[in-house]
Amino acid sequence: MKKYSVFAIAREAMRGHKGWEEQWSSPEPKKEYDVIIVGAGGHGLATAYYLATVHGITNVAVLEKGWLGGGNTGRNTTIIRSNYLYDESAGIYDHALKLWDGLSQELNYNVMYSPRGVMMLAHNVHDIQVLKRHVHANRLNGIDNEWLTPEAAKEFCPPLNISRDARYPVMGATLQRRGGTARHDAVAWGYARGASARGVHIIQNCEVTGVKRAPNGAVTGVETTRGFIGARKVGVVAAGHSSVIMNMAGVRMPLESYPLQALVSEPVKPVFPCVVMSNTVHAYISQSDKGELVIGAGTDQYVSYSQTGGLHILQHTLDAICEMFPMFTRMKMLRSWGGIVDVTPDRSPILAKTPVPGLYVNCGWGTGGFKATPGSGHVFAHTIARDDPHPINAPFTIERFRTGRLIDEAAAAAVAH
Amino acid sequence: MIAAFRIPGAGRLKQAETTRFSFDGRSYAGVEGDTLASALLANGVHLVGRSFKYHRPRGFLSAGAEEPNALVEIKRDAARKTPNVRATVQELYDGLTAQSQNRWPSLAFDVSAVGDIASPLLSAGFYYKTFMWPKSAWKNLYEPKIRAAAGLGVAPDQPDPDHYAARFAHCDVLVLGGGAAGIAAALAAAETGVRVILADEQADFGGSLHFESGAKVDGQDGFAWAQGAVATLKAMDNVRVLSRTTAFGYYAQNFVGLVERVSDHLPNPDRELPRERLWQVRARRVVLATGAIERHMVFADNDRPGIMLASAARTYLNHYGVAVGRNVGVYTANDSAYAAAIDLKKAGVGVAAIVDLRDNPTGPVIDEARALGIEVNFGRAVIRAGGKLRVSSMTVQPKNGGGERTIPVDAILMSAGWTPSVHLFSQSRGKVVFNDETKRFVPGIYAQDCVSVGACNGTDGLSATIDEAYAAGAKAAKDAGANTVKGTKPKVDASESWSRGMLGAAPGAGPDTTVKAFVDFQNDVTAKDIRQAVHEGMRSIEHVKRFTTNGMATDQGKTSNMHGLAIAAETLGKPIPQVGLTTFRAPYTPVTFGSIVGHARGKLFDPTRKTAIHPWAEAQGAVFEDVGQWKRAWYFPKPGEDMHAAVDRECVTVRKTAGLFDASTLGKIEVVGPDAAKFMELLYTNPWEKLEPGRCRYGIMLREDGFIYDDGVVGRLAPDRFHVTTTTGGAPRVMNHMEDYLQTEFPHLNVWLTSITEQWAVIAVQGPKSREIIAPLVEGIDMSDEALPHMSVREGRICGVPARLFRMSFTGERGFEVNVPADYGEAVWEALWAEGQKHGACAYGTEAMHVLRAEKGYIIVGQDTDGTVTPGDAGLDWAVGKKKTDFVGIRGMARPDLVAKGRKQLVGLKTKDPKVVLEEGAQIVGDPKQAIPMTMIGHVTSSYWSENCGRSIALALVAGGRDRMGETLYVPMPNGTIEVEVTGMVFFDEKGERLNG
Amino acid sequence: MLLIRCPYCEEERPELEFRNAGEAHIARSPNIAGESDDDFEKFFFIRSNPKGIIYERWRHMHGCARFFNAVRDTVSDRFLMTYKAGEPKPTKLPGAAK
Amino acid sequence: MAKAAAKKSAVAVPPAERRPALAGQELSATGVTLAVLPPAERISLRAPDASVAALSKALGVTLPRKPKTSAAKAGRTALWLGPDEWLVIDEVGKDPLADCAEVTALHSAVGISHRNVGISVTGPAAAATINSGCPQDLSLDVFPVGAASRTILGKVEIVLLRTASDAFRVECWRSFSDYVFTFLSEAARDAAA
Repeated sequence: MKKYSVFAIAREAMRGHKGWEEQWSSPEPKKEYDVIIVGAGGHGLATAYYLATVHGITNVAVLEKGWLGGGNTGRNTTIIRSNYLYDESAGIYDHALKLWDGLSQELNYNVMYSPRGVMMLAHNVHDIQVLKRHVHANRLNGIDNEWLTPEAAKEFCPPLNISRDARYPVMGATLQRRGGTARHDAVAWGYARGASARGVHIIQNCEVTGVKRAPNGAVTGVETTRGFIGARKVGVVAAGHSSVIMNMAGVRMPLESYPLQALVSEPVKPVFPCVVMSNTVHAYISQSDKGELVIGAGTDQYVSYSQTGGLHILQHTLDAICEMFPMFTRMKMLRSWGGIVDVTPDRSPILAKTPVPGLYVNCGWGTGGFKATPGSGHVFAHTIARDDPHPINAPFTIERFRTGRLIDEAAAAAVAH
Repeated sequence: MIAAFRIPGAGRLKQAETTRFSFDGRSYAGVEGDTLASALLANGVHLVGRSFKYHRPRGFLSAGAEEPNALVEIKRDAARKTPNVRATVQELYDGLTAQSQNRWPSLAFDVSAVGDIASPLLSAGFYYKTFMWPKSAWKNLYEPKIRAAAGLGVAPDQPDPDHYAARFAHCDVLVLGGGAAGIAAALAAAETGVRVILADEQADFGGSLHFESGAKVDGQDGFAWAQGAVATLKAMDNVRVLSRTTAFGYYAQNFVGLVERVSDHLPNPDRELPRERLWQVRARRVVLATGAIERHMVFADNDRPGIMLASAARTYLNHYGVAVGRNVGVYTANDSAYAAAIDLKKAGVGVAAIVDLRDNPTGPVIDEARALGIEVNFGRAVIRAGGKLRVSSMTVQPKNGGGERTIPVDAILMSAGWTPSVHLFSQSRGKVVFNDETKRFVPGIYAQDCVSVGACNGTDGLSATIDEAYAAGAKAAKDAGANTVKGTKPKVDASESWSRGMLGAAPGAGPDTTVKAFVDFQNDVTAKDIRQAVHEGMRSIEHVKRFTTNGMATDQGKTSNMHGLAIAAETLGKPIPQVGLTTFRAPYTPVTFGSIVGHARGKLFDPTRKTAIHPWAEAQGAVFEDVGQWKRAWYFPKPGEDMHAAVDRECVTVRKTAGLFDASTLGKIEVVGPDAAKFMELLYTNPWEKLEPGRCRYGIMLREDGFIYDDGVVGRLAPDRFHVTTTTGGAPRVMNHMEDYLQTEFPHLNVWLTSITEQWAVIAVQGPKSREIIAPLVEGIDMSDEALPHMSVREGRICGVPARLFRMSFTGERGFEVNVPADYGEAVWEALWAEGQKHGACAYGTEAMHVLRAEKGYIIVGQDTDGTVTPGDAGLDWAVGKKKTDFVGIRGMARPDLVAKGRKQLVGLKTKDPKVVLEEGAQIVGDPKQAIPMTMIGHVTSSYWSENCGRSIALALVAGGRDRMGETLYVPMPNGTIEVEVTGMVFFDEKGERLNG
Repeated sequence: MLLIRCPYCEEERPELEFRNAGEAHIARSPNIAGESDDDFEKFFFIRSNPKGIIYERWRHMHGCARFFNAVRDTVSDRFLMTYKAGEPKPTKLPGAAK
Repeated sequence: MAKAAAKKSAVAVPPAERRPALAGQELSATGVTLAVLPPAERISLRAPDASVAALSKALGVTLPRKPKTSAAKAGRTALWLGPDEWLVIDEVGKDPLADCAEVTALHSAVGISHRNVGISVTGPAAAATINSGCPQDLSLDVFPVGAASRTILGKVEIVLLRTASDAFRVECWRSFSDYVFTFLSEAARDAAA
């Protein structure tokens, strides 16, 4: 793997950038691998990368029905934070956040992790109680998250409307300064390049059509549109399609997949310095390096794999954006799109072994998966390599719904992920 | 006088220069009907913008919505600034003020243009490969620089004073696009009498008839025919004609979003007019007549101002009467550019040469060009354009190499052919197919009830287009239910048609060059960037697009997508369809947030719900808090009182004499029917069958998973009638929850639910003097403790109006809740207030209510419980019917972890220092000395200063809490650890004697 | 915004009037208290979440207020049919009409 | 003793004044006029088919069975809201609740006179005004005179009744009436377009 640097660019500049090597290879699938990862999104590619780098397992294939990073990884609003309430959630998201910091150097690929601060707004007394509960829990968990007065919030984010006459006036906010954004494509491509360089096969346009199991029930490989591929271990990291793949293995999941929409505005000069989230009025906004306002909308109400949603969902979101930032009504929506998010009953992920020997699943991230990418891949690689969960993901079992040991951030806090 | 490049007699506009406008501070004159672009060109201005990455000088590429370069800021006043407006679609009005963007200090001299010199370093995706050291530098150094350089215009910084309107509309046939095809389709459909809507993004209908001088329909010039036909349509009352209206999104089941620009083209719009109007149209059938967009030629420095699409130059001439130069060159792989050259030549503009990449094309336009004395070169390429702020020459070379020749020109007209506008078709989830012969994607498999006609369907020539469109319009009407088909198809007398063209890079930008041959102008994506992306392993067009940003600018690749795709395919050595086409996403062209938000701003952002008693509280100077959509009186400060003083006074007064509280926002549901009690048994944990009519009971509702969902006091008015109350925030979801079970799981029960939340205003009168206050106003209800004990309800009259009087208490004091029909609420409150005054009673708000209930250990669902709390956790086991065999939640609450030891339980907390008030949400630990991360065993759910107790009080969820009575726990705060003792939840009148006191 | 035929109102109405209520034909046991943890998990948490034909519940919340069932293709979001609550799960589906 | 007190007071207490929401508010714009309607007697009536005849008789108006329809007689209108649900509005001061009280057949009648506020929207631009926030097709062939339906206006629920080709009655809950009237007022400004 040729190292990226400003010098490499200068060298290439001399010869018209014809010397760059492929960032990842596109090999033909082998007959068998030690591990097959289903899904070449950020989580799947990170899993393969850490299997190779941490556990020395390089006989790995990542199968992708479309193009790597073309699913939710390339469709989300790239918000990164770890100020979650419960120890379990805080554990995994902060594990990820620690990896984000330094990921560009780790991968020698600029993922543009930008800790510009994530602010969550309180609009009523209940919000204050909930958000302060977060601040206190985070503090005792060693996670930075501070309370801001409305004035301090406006100072940090000048476009914010803190007028008392607003329909839902801002009564305060939390701020996690380590929170921020990263470049979604770069995350997928950086992990792909790193994994590929270590011998991992990334096989695109290869859709899994079945999961093969031995008489003893254990996984033996997967049927694909490019033929059968054997493996002793299969990790399913298929986001919105997790139910579909798991059903092939005979495992029914506590999941539902919904359309999630997002949009960007036309690019403008820097006007929005941080990430702002409001769960009461349902608005999530930041500004990309390119200058586009990046705005996350809500999910549609019905199960769908169509990757499209209704206009009224965008309306609802832009209502809130323009209420909080009244100067933006003259801004223009440039592009809108939809992803498919898989949601569990407690809105927390499942990162675990399954009843099927050799089958592992990483799913249920709902609307909050991007921020967890490095941590999720890191502990899922551990779970597959050791056939035993890492302490950090041990609580995120499938069984918790039967026993009732839920990790229900939303119920506990009415906070969207 | 007339502007230098306005040709007398040419075009369709009245050439009286009545319209003044300014660009970058210089004032110019234009004529009515101009766009900002045509007016600037008339004045010889080509340089209007700077590109995104290299800040290269840019002019006008097009005359329409596909414009990537000519983006300006339009400013009516300080608050009416709009960035990134396409000068090619902005209609001119008197006094228009425009400014160029993305340049400093000036358009002609832009410092950031050094990016152009450094451009070899700024190759595709370069930012992924550097700026990584040192770690902190990305956020602190590199990113701010990149951000400052990026972005185009400047966002408005003041609230928008304009307003936006919205409308839902329905029709049988929706025709999108008002060129010849759209008009013909609309005519055919309209004549059948069905409801038709015809929309076009431009000010005038006609589409390509704006420039096609050769078109004749029904004996008239094509454009004139279009105006006549549209006038006919406007006159029909089954037709709505929308100009300046862009269909931006095609959603499921023929639901189309359109934005109509209502006043941005007016000099002094009436402020009553909205700026824009959103149309959300549901159509039985949709006819797509969205036309085609001309492609540019990809060659070195093809972005110099003065280089534009041939059809654009033709539009400026034939419609606006403007010449884009005095001595123009033409570079084409397609006949349509010849027509432009011919029109310009005839208008007296010098045409230096036509350079045609094709070897030996033949056809009437070529002969005509020659006949007019225009130099025509075949098999040659323009390999370079000269000039910087304005093109000055084109360098020509045989396409297979050979001698160069440089021809001085002041404009170059390009045409690489035409791309059908399949954007909306693709948004409708239809699948396009690639026609290898014509080298274009055209509609293939349809997913919705729509049809494409004309150029967007790959249909060439006016006659074929009108035949196809007229038939399609008639069929759409028929499919939508029309029976009468009459009317006559427009007759095409003369028409223009041209052949294919080319995709990808022309020889001048051939594979081995390092020149800048632009594919995507605005994002500065060149042919070599796309090749580089492929070399770096980007095999799908989605990857190429994201890596190079080709097609991701504000024009969304209208001119660049096909070229980019072709270059990628060529580099990969694959046929185009195998590389795939990027998906088209809404919006077709950018739409303002305002138009999508419509009326939902300020007061209409979200309803503000106020009780009948709200005006009284407001007059008393109450401070309100938001609870859901409701405004609730929070506290009633007297002059000089802060919140604490007011709340302390209210709390003490209630317990000393009495207080009045507006409880109207509580949800209320009337449950009526012979099976009412059975239903209540199933929806609540408590037993109900034996509850006597006239008595009340505190009820708990669970979700099926066993966690507390809602609570409230329920009164039984009659054997078959319950008056149920819910929490304020819970009212709607509780009603839905009840209906769900009633309709889906228990449909056999004869019982009905009616929301009466807003039928009744509710006045709580609490305190030792409460009965004295109410009694004088009551008729027909015996208020003695014997006749009306705690937790009972009676119907009667108060102040002469019907009332439901509850004897109940959320304060621990003797208390009542007076329900009267809402319109009487305020007057009854005033009467009770007058009585209360005699006893020194006060009005109290939600804060005092919270303190008073906490003193008694009454919980608030949603504050002391949070969706993970069982009745057992909350110490409410007593409210769960032990003998019951079924109720919602009975199974969920029996799951292993919900009955496990060590669950968090609600308890009371007393700080060792009575003066210290804990913070709600504060976390509790057993060992304050442990290192971070600490083991947290619970958190404070409610915490107040209790003036009545003379100390602080708190409720908390603590692991194994009820086994920790008397235990000392710790609340670590940033400024020190607070010691607390675990206690029972009742802090005041533990025996509960005051209920009858 | 979808267009949904309400079987009680007997006409298609805009999605804004409706609220989705999750997967259909998951019966609540009359003896739910006696169910095993596994059965309860299946009943309350496990969902088929199909890519393709889904049987789902809707409520015409802001119309006739009735709950009813629908058959929809989750790939195209096209409704194949809707029917009243309590009616059996249809065995034959109308061909995937436009 | 308290009983005695109660009796005595009965004479003394002046009856409470009724203060309807938005009482008397009106607005006129090109092509449309809005007016808050005077208070009316209203019930929410629920009943199975078997009881419909008896209830119709008691109410003096035939409860409609067809979706999206209404029936009116002598100042009393019955709106079909659902297969077993009607909104009965009496504008001449008679109490439909009392009428239903006589009926022994299975039903639920609940008084909601104060829960709702009625707003009339009249004029050639009435439908356009409502369509600025209501997604239903209000053309005369789809939503004819007499048509009635619960539906959406902007962000709230309303009940819509077409009383004439160019006139509607909009019913909403009391605390939403300010939003609804404000919404219709804004919409009215643009309805002539």
